Amino acid sequence: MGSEIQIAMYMTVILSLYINISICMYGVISKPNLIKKLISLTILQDSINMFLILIGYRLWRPGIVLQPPVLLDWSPTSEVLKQFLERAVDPLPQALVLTAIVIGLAVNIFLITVILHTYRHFGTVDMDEIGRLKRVVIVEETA
Amino acid sequence: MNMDVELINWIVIIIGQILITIGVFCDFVAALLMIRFPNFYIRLHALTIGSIGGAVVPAVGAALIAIGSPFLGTFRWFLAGGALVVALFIFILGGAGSHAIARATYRAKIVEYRPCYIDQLAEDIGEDGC
Amino acid sequence: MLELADLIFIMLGISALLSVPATILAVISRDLLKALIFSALQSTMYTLMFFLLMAPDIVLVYIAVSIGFMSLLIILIIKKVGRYERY
Amino acid sequence: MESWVINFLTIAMFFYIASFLLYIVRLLKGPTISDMVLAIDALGYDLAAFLIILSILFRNPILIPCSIVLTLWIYALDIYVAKYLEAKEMSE
Amino acid sequence: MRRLLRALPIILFSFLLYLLYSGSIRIYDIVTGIVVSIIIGIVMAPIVIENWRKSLDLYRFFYLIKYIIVYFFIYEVKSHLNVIRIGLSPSMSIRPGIVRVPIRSRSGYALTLVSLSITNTPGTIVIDVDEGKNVLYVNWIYVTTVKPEEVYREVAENFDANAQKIFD
Amino acid sequence: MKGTRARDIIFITLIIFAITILAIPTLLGALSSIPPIDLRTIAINYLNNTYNPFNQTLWTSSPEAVAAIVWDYRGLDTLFETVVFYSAIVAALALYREILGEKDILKGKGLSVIVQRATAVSMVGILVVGFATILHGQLTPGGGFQGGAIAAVTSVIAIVVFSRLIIDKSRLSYKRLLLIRNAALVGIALIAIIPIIPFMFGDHTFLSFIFQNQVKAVNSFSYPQIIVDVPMGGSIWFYNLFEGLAVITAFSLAIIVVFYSEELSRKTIEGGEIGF
Repeated sequence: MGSEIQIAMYMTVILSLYINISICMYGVISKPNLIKKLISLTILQDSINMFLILIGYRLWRPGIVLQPPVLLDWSPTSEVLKQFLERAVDPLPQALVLTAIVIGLAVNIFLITVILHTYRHFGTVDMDEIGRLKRVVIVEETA
Repeated sequence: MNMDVELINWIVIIIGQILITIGVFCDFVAALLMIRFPNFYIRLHALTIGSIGGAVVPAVGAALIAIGSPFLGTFRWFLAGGALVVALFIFILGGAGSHAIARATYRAKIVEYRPCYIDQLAEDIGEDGC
Repeated sequence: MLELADLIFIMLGISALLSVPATILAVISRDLLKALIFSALQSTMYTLMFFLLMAPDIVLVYIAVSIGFMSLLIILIIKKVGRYERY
Repeated sequence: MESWVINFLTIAMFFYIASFLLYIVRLLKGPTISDMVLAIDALGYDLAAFLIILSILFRNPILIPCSIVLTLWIYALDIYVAKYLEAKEMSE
Repeated sequence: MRRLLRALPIILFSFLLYLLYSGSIRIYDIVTGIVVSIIIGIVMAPIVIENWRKSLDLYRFFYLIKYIIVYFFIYEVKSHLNVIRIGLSPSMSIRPGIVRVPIRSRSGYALTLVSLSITNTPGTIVIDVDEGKNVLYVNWIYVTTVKPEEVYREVAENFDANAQKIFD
Repeated sequence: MKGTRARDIIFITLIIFAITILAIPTLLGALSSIPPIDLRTIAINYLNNTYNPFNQTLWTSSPEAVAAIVWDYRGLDTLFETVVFYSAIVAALALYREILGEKDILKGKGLSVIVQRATAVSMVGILVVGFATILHGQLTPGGGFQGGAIAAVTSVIAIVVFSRLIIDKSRLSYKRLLLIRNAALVGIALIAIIPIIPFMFGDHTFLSFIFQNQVKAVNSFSYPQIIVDVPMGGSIWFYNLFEGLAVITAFSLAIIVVFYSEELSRKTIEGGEIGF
């Protein structure tokens, strides 16, 4: 009985992550404001990272409390190692996501400097507005 | 000897549980008051209840419980130290943060100070108080 | 009778469900500062989820990045560019 | 002793979750920016205390650094918004 | 060497914090703690330290500890009960106001301690501070009086006296 | 306005479609059993070998599996990710190259004195927590990336609370930060190369590979396993330290640059005509 609740909740989490991802894609594509695009992009990154971590999780068995993949006993016997293997979650997605988040931040800083330069150049960060400005200039040049 | 250690552990755990009970009560009340109070300047008091009564006190309580629970292993000192550091940080930063946000809100005139019994800050700045 | 495991999964579900309205409001609200605070709420919910998924390493780096850095950078850029979206 | 502590903390957990939901109601309702920041502040500080309790419940003491970090950055959000409302330029 | 001496209070504080955070006193923690706290002390000294001679006075630490105990067991409890009573009563009788509280503490840290003490007791929040006139503006949930001396006695006297002993 | 509404409706339809498309394979079990009951084989291998004193040809001598994977099992991967990280920061700096290291003309005074003093005390705390996270990276959750990200927020908070003048007042000027960052990068490279140095200088019997940490079946090179009285994880400790310093300084530099006042920053796009 307990396991059914767990599976239903796990499905809820996955479904809401799908909803988040789709909404963020809508934000990235459809919103004309560059800052709104940036906010949507960060949430999109987070959701995908969350998805990776979620896949590394496992079902709780009765009588076992899960633990992060850190061994606390520094002179382990083989019994301790076996127990560790039963309780720890998957460390590989965590290692991948760890670097992904930091690199995502560095890339975001770069994006922000680009947005600031765009603003200094055009006086606006609205993509529709920028496109209109460019069209006006092209018409002036050709005329 | 062993009995003594056991007894001390029990005493520490009971004190910790009392503190956590106080914390849970304060936390719940703070959440209620956050809904109930009419405007920003009065909700600030609810934030103080939430951060001191609802976070510092249970953090200290959790530290005491961790000290008295041998089933957590030797790393329980790590937990206790971390919980005390959390309590210290919340004490310093909670007050500073609520002061900063209150000052900025007052200066930017986002929220009107109403209801108002007396406003001596406005008098000193040179605006008409309430 | 609920066990601890069920409670943990229920909390996971609740926090995931709460992150959905936060995301929606962050994407559709025209006041960019409000959008930022909704995305901070979403970050907090994700933090709780990372914690419950037993990934303390990720929590450490994720909070610092998403609340410590990104919110500052976005506030900075909002300050320079303007607070309201045009439409 | 172990089951006594665990049961007690499990009951405390429910109250924490209830108050989180109330804070989130205030956050979604909050008429101004300041109210929303206030709500997320209270949410963050209580979440920090809650994470300590959870790490006792999980019997995993090494989960504690998360709580410290959460405390620090919630304060950071506070002062960012204060600075935004107060100064003309962020680096001023 | 003199630079190190100036940074001594920060070094001690950060070393203590490091050990508290590590939660153990193995040799590794002590050695790395000393190195880290010396580096942090030298980097942070010009920002944090106001007057390094005062901070090495043991009596002040004694007063600080005594103050913390008294503060948490008396003032906090009293004001928490007060505000919870006001908030949960059905009529919710509030009379909010911002009052002027002149205080006697001078130095930056003493001012900070007084303000944090006032802010961290529910019912009173420091809204603004005037350093020139040494005046705090306090947002008070139930204003009982507006006379300066009585306001000082109600809101700030205990904190102010202790802060003067500790930091001034 | 009418156009946007039509666009929104199209997008909402597409979103619902996308969610359905994604949800169907999930329900059918494309991600294997949900939630996974057992670990994958690769995870079992990693967890089994990370700190396993009985099998010293495969272990990393670090009890923390995440740090071991980041800096030992998949070390080369992380090195290239570090390169990407540097490139992004360098690109961000390059956009401001006209004004790098210049003094700003702002005369700010920051937030109120209470916030300033409270922040000054807590900044010490943040730095301590960050460095403790870095230095205990092989024992408890933490490491270079995490500790660096924590400690880097110190500079952010300092600039916000004390105004930009704090950069001139403190001892960490632009050039020193740049120096530390480059030194840290060189340190990472050096630690990675040390195992193959004997091979490079003609000792062809000494077979070893780049990013090697502990002793392997083919050779006998090994970084130390124990530092004073705790497990050290060999090279993982060094990598954590250097990566932490690199992350702190790189993010501080980026933040300092982004925080230039608008008047000064406009210098960077002067010269070119205001056009497209």
